[in-house]
Amino acid sequence: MGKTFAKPEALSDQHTHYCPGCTHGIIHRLVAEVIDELGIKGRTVGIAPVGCAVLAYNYFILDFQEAAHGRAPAMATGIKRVRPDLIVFTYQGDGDLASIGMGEIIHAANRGEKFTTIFVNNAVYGMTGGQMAPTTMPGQRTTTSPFGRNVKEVGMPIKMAELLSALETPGYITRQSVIKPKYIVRAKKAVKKAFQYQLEGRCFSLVEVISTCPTNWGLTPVQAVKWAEETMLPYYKLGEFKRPD
Amino acid sequence: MGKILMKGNEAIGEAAIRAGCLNYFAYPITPQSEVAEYLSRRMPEVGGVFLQGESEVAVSYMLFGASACGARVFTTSSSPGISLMSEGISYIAGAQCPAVFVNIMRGGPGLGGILPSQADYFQATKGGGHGDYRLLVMAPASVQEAVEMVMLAFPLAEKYRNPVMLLGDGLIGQMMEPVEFPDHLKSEPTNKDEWATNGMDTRGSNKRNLVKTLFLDAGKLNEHNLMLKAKYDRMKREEIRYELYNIESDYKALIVSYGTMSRVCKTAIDNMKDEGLEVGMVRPQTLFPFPENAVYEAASKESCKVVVSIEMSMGQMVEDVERCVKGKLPVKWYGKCGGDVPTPEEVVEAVKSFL
Amino acid sequence: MAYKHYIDSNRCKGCGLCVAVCPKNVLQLSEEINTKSYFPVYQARPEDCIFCATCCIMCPDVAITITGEIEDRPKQPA
Amino acid sequence: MEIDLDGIVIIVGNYGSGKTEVCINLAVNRKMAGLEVRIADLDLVNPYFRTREAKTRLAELGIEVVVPPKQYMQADLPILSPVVAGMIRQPSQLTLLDMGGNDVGVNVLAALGDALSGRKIHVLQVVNPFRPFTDTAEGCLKIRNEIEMASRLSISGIIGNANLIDETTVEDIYTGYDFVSGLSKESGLPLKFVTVAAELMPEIDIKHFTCPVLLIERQLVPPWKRSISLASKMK
Repeated sequence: MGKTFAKPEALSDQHTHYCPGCTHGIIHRLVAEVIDELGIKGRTVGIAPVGCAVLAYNYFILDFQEAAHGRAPAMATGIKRVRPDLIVFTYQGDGDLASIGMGEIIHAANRGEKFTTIFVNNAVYGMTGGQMAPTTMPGQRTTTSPFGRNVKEVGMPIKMAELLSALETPGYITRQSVIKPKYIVRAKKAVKKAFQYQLEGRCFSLVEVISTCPTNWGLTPVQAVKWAEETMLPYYKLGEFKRPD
Repeated sequence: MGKILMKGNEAIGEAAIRAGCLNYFAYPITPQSEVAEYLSRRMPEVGGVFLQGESEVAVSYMLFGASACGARVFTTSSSPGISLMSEGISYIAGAQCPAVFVNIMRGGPGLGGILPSQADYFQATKGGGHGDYRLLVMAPASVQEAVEMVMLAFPLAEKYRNPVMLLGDGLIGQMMEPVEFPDHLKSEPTNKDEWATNGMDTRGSNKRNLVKTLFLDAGKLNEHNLMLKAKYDRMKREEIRYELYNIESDYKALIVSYGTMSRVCKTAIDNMKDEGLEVGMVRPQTLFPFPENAVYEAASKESCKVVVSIEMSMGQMVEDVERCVKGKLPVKWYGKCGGDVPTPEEVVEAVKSFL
Repeated sequence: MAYKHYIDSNRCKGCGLCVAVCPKNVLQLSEEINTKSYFPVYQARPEDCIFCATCCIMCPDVAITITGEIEDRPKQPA
Repeated sequence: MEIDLDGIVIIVGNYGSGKTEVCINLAVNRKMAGLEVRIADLDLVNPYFRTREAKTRLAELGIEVVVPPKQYMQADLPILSPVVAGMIRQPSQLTLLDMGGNDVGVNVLAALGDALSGRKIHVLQVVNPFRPFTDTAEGCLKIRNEIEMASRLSISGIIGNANLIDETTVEDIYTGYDFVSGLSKESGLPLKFVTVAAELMPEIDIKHFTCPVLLIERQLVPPWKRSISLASKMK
């Protein structure tokens, strides 16, 4: 039952800046593998967010643009409207997509823009040093919720996949995770499906990926995946929320 | 039919198409919504892209994304909308992408009013967004000039890989004048393979392109900013445009005025000439780069006693005029803001009061 | 049929996620640091490896590769 | 040839066709002919260059202009004065409704449907062939259709308003006349009158036209120009 396994071509040799155990690296690899498998490296444009993945362009051998905080879906819209033949994906975190960029993602999804969004949800602002995100769990301590997220004051964490699925415009919306090998295998299938829908010119596609942030959670990588499994997955249910067919 | 009667707003939209720009993203705002209305009908006719974005913020990034992958793009808005776009403008300038922005100014601050104003002079010429960037800013005084400036804006944006802004007031957008679209101003597509993220296959090479504004290394960011500065310095050498009026006379006062305000000033100057009072005018057609030498030279005339900056703002351009006159003469300001365009009579009265 | 399990110790950040998911308990973190000052993973019990690639799938840094034939190979002795 | 119009006259047309200028000058023309005239500014679309700009001048001539309440006069708001329905129910000898441009500008007519029903009205489409989208008969008919759909009223006549403002030549006037004559034949709509700017009038051969001519003295001019005083005409 053995397998060969190697770095995908669309991924560069550069070592990432991510902390040990940060799952961004896994998600990068899945995207790169899908791009390799679909043979679209030469016509793909990625859009890096503001957030920990701001330097994502260093890790892919692809044309890349770098957006301002939250604006990646607007940039992707601009590209797809003038060059529908290009394959475009945005790579965004929870602060970027669910907070400052909420308007951009909702409207891009609602217009049915034919690009793919990889939405990395790790329940915290990573880059700026562990502040509360719109997806931070109730009671979760962050640098701006030192006593734990008080849902009476700041509301419940936003379930983006469900929110976007409520739009009437057809789309492909799924929530996956990369905290265990079996989830990773499924996540890759979802990422591939998302890109395929784009290739077919069918619809907007978004893969939310439940992820970890050991550094800002104050846990070891192994404890972090356990915390995500026990705390996040019961709230952020995995699965397909919407399909265009 | 050679000439056609058009509103400034319609003419601006048509001029972009005639210049070879078929990609327009915008958000409605008075007094320029006719551009979007016009192009929502016209773009489908010419196979172009028309998209109404969800906000001016989003629109500025639609332009950024599209421009960064090599497309020729433009948008139009009015003052509060330009404030929202200023974030994107800063990124576009930092990433060195060409794009054309048209601001049909209305009164401010805040919601202000919908009538003509020139109160966004600072915003256009001194910033608006963050960081060390400049826009090439042109200010038309007629619908025909707006057409020509729009058509010129695209090659300039591409030459400098920098956003270009057209600064018009509400009158330019709303008034109707006969216009022609000069064929010779149509731009050919320029090759952007060196930098645009148009897909490696498009370029037939394995070299990837990256459009970004982040420089974590202080030295590299400084280098980047120096390179941008060199571009702005080159604009100062090569792109200054202005018009002189009644400058051969022995004028006693010199008016500096731009946009439709300058047309009121021309009428005022004609009226004063009839009365035997000579007044000259420098009309900047580019606000950045500002016609520094032209103003200085005009202010150096022996007969001239005073320089008056006349603008529909509470005194913004006057600061540039003062800078250019270098203390040679007193520099005065006259203006009105709020939509009440000064009349020729009021201009005459103001000029006389300074003499 | 020869498979080869290879760990690029200098890419490894010693996060230990692969150690936790290995079904055969093959992997262990080293006591010696790599060029980036992390304690990288190594195959403490290589003879137990079934080349299932679970460690590769879990590794955030693409530090582990497996080379060899793609076709099925005889099952490992129990 | 006199312009023969009374009752309720609704002036429609594509955006920028010159409805307001036609309306103001038509009002003055009919007032001079001895009719009692009122105008309602129903341009809820365009905030610039509306009838309300000429309100004072018209008032001096005894022409009542119904505009939105003063505090909203320059607002970017679609405000329909309740007075309008009243003036339709009790029209003066000539009641002019100056509509906004295109189909959007006449939506409000559908809202006034109750007041308008059963009344004798003229709905006249102003056409300037030097404007975009109405430089062909096809374009004019498309706009006619859109306006009729939105207003739920039928257009009953055409007003030829060919001009390039200050740059209009005598030739342009004749070309424009030929255009609207052709449009009249094609559409079956009568050509009610054509317009000629006052400054061009001396050069125009009036015998060229088989319809009445409305003299236009431009009122909606940019601030650096003077409008021709309407009041002087009354002498």
